[in-house]
Amino acid sequence: MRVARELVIEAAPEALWRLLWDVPRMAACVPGCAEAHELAPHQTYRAHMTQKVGPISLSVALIVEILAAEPPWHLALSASGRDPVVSADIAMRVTLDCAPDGTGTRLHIGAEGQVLGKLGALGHGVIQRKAEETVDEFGRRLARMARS
Amino acid sequence: MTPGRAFRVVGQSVRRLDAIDKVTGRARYVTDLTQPGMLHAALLRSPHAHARIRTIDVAAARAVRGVHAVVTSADLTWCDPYFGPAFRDRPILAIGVARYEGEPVAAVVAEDEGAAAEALDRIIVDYEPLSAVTTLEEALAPGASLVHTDAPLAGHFADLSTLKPVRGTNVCHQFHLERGRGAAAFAEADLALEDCYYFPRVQHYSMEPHAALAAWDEESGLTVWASTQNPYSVRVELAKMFRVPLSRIRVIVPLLGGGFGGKTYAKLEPITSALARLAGRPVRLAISAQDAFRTVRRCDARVRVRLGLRRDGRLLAAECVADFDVGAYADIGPRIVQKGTYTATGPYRIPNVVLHSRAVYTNTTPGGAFRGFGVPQLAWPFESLLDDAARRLDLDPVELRRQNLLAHGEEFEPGDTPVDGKFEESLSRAAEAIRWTQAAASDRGRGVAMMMKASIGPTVSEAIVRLHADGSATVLASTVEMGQGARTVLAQIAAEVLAISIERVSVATPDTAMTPYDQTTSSSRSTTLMGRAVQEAAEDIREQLLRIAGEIIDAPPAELVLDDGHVVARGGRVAYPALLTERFGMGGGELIGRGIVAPGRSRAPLGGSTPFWEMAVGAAEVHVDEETGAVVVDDYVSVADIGRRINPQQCEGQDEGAVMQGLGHTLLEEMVYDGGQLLNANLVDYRVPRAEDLPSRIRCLFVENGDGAGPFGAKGAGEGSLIPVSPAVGNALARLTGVRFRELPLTPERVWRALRARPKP
Amino acid sequence: MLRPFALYRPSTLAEASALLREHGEDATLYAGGTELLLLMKEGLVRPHVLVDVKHVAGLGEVVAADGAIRIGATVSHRTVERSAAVQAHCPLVAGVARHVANARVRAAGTVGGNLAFADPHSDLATLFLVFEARIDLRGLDGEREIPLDAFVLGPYETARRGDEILSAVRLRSWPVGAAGAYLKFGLYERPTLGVAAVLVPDAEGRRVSEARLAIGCIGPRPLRLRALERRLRGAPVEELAAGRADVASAEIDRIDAVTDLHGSADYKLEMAQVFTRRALRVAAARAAHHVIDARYPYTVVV
Amino acid sequence: MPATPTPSSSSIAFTVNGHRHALEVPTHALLLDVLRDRLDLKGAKRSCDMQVCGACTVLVGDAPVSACSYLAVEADGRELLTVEGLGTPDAMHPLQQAFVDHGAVQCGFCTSGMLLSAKALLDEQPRPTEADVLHHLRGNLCRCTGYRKIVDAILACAAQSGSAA
Repeated sequence: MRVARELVIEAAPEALWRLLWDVPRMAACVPGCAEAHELAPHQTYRAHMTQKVGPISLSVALIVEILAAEPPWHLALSASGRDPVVSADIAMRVTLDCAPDGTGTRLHIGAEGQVLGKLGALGHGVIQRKAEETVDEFGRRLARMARS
Repeated sequence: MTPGRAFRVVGQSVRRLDAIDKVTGRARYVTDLTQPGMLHAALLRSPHAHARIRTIDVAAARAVRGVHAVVTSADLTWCDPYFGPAFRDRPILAIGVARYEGEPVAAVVAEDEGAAAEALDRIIVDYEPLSAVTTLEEALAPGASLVHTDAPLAGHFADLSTLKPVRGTNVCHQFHLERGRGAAAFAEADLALEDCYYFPRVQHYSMEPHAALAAWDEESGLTVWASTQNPYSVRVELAKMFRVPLSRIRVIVPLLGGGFGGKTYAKLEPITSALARLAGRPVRLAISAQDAFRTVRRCDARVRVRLGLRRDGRLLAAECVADFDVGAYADIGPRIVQKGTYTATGPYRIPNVVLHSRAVYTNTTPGGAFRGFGVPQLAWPFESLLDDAARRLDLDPVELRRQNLLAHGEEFEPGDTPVDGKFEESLSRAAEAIRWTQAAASDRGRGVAMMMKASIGPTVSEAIVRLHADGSATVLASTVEMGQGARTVLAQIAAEVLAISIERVSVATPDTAMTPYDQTTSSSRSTTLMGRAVQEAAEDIREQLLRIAGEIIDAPPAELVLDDGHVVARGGRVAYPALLTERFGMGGGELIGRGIVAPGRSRAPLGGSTPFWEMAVGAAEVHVDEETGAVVVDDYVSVADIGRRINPQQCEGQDEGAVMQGLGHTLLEEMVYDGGQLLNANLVDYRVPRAEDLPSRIRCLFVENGDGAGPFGAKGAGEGSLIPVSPAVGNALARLTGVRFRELPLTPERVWRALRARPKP
Repeated sequence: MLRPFALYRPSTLAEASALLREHGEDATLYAGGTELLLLMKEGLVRPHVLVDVKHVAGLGEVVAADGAIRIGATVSHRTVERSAAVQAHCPLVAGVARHVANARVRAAGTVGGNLAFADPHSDLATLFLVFEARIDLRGLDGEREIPLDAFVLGPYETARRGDEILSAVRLRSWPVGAAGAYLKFGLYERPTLGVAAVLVPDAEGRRVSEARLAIGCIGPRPLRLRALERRLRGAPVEELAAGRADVASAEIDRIDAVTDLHGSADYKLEMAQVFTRRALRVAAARAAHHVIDARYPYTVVV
Repeated sequence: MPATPTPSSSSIAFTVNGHRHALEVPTHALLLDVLRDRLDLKGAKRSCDMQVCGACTVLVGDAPVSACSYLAVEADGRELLTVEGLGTPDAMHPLQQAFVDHGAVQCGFCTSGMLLSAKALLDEQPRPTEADVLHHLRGNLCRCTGYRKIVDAILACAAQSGSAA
């Protein structure tokens, strides 16, 4: 699945970056994501992700790794994990790119990833939609949090 | 057989031997078989397209009640775990690395399928994902990650003894052939044109997914009931892997629920045999249809074709450069690549030719044999470009083809069999049937396409016919019945030669312990090669009967004939049972006839000459829903030069099925990958043709000149008619819309997009 | 192959709801099983308890009254297809039922299951919108009736609460003189696009006095095109029957189509217009009692 | 009836091809597995396992169902017909005969499902048009024949029994 979204956030790049760089806080903006813990500062995190699509529930212990950070413009991270019940392996790569936009910041969110296993193979269309909804909601929450 | 003599059984649409069993539910396939104490196997497959396997934890799985064994590659060190007909590059279970999504990584053997499934859930594999190449472009890019890093061992094909992998790349084999002055001749062409085409990954979707049942015992060694098209190739693989003499491996093949090439060479037999050995009990492995998508598929291909012509339409030069994606394991891919490329230029006289093709590994389901064996991938571009050439030269596409056709008896390639059919007649029949010279309705377009395909050589088919004491006969042949009706044809041939009714002939189930060697049931070869072997075996019996009769009837053998179960001469008529009693001095003995057909090696480029050329023409009339891009084939004509139809109804059935399968990859079918993940490995999302997709009119015609190398002048059919479908439809669509399509399948969206991009008139 | 579960067969809705409440996440409603058993076989859902509602009295009935029909949740597509009441009051529904999936799915699959599962490729969820469908939900805390619009929330998501059971769907017959059509388009097993159109002509039969349009499969949930419906009021029936409806619509453009195996989002939106126009053409021709050739490739026209 | 849970195994009794069977089956058992493994009726086949292909078609009452996706307990008290009960080699059903005569059989893996689907159609619609047959066969796939001979066989059978009636 692939999602690309761009939105303007009412916060200067540096202010937005402080929020992004506080990974557990940022992770809290991801719908379904909870309990983000730092394992190695600004390197590795643990989080728990739950998603429900109709009758199917997904519950994944994620390892999140920072792949690249260029404050305050660029952050790239990966998230991967497995739901042992439905035998789904999740692998995501997310990039967040910021550019000044007036007094605010134009944020580009790129998410690319796969849900491997039967769920991914059978639910391709729904997963794409879910990913889009998730990224949209993430953007909204992030914007809200950046404003406050 | 004297010319002009009427046949009794040959040429008749006799009822299939298995028809009644099949309509009454009595027909048995591998999944219908059981053995005492039989256990069930299930496979755990890699979710990753490419990953290093760090660890596999099977402890919890082993603890599941009813589980007899949980097996990984670590448990398979007692045998040679690699197999493959070209390269022995495919492990029974992934060893250290998984190379495609769906590759078997571990296996469970359990009392029932429920326990097996539960155990699979409890196996924990720690993967380290690696970068994957899932398209030809990715696999051929500089610095691409490599699917295989070790040099694989060669398999067992003579013409692949010169396998040419390119080290440090994903190219596992290359094929190159030139005729005449090669590319230099393009300088003399009045018109040169060039284009690049793409053929998709498609799935056989045999209704029966692959299955195998294996059992070991002290007396006979290993017995495997397998859904395979070539029990003898499977036997060789198993013998090498398990270090057992051929005599102690028995491969039995009940009916197949479709094959189409997807059941050639070893597939599930190695793992099932290994599991039966480890479990110490018979084991059956029957995979799901979803997993058949992860077992084998047709190779996708990217082909660049260049054509040089004279102004008058004569073909002067052709160049084809083809890359075939063989997936993660070579299977028979290298041979597909060279066989497909060999006849890339179709049934035409082209003095200067350059052919170059490569087999390329990717992290996808292994590509293997599929009806047409590489030829559809090349006929699609070549026949399309030929129509473009006709348009550019303002010539009629049928006439352009006609003036370049190889004639009967003409050499296609030095050292190979001369052309053994009349392409001209086939083309005329097709053009006439589709009313080529009459204008089509304004919203209809017509197109034609042709193809020529080599069968297999060197090759061997051996048959035994037993004439029993009561004058009935049994044919022992290892030709696999997979729907094509081969066993019925073999019975017809034996009945014809022995002059007995077909009801008195039975054909034994292929069993390597009983039925003699046959190389393979594929390549449209069975009627021609096994048919001839059966014919020879029956003739052997006929000679024996005539000798015995000559002693009783007191007539020279030349004056004796067989008629309705008797040897007949002017002087009298003796029934076979009486002759057998005379021969043996008692009732009970039987005559054994042998037939061996083995055209050996030759100077032909692929190591052996083709036993016959398969040839077919397709003509289509189509219309398109311009608003949606949906293409409809209203009329389709297929003409196959088949020499002689042994069973007309079956021939028609073969070709109708071939055309529909061809329409599948032309209009509907494609396996879709996203970053190495197969997204549509099921019939909800993968679309095979349905009854509703039947063209309003479909006609399968035959040219029968009795000029084939097979029995009674027959030659092979069944693959040919599938091949012209895509270019015939593509050409019809191009003539209708002015848009040339280069990528299959012609789904509505793809057509819609191209039509929308068409320059406005 | 299925994993073990316990099967309950309550005979009243109250019992069924009590079972749902008792077992919570472990329980799943089960009727025809056409969607559920597939997911269970794949191991994607693993309920411990199946609550079979097929034995609940009254759920298997089709009742016609007061210009409406009430289709019980466990009525199969096959029954709908053959129901005299459906044929009399909502013949288009019977026609569409004949084209749901295949004969076997129609025999087992139920109307309630189809709606409650909310597969985005459901025909009924789209079709029923032009019948002003209302859904009956019964739970331990009472019963409520909500419009279908408010019931289907997204792919596989509905407004049904934990112990609630969809007991029936009510469809309003169209006004006298109305004509409708349902078109579904697609290559695959499930439709890529479904469009339902109903036109009520004026007394002279010349102009549209009311139009209803619903579109499904391409967005997260089926949708009524209400602005377009308003715009069509007063349109000449013959114009529509000639296939010349102007269907350019911001409502269609706004549909959140995703690119998936069924096609790219832009193609789907374009097809939404094409098939809206076609559905209007067929409906208008029927309203005007014209016989037209309404065959389109890869399209079921009901 | 109180809402008692059906135990993980259930007693069922049904009639298959005219023979009564009383069986104890796991509640989660699929009809296809019970027919094939318990009653040794192997005519119905498992192929797509998703109710698309029709290879597992059997009739429950007069309705065709996908035995691969149908709980065996649902068949309790019902009358079932599988291909084995459609006709025997000595007394074939007219559809079986038509399939044989028209060459509508190749590999045979789809055949039993095709026949039962066709029977369900003709029972309800004894004189279908070609369009009816094509529509009805949407749920029965065949990869060998290209369908033409199957459609012809069904139409011929309908025409024949129609004229005999």
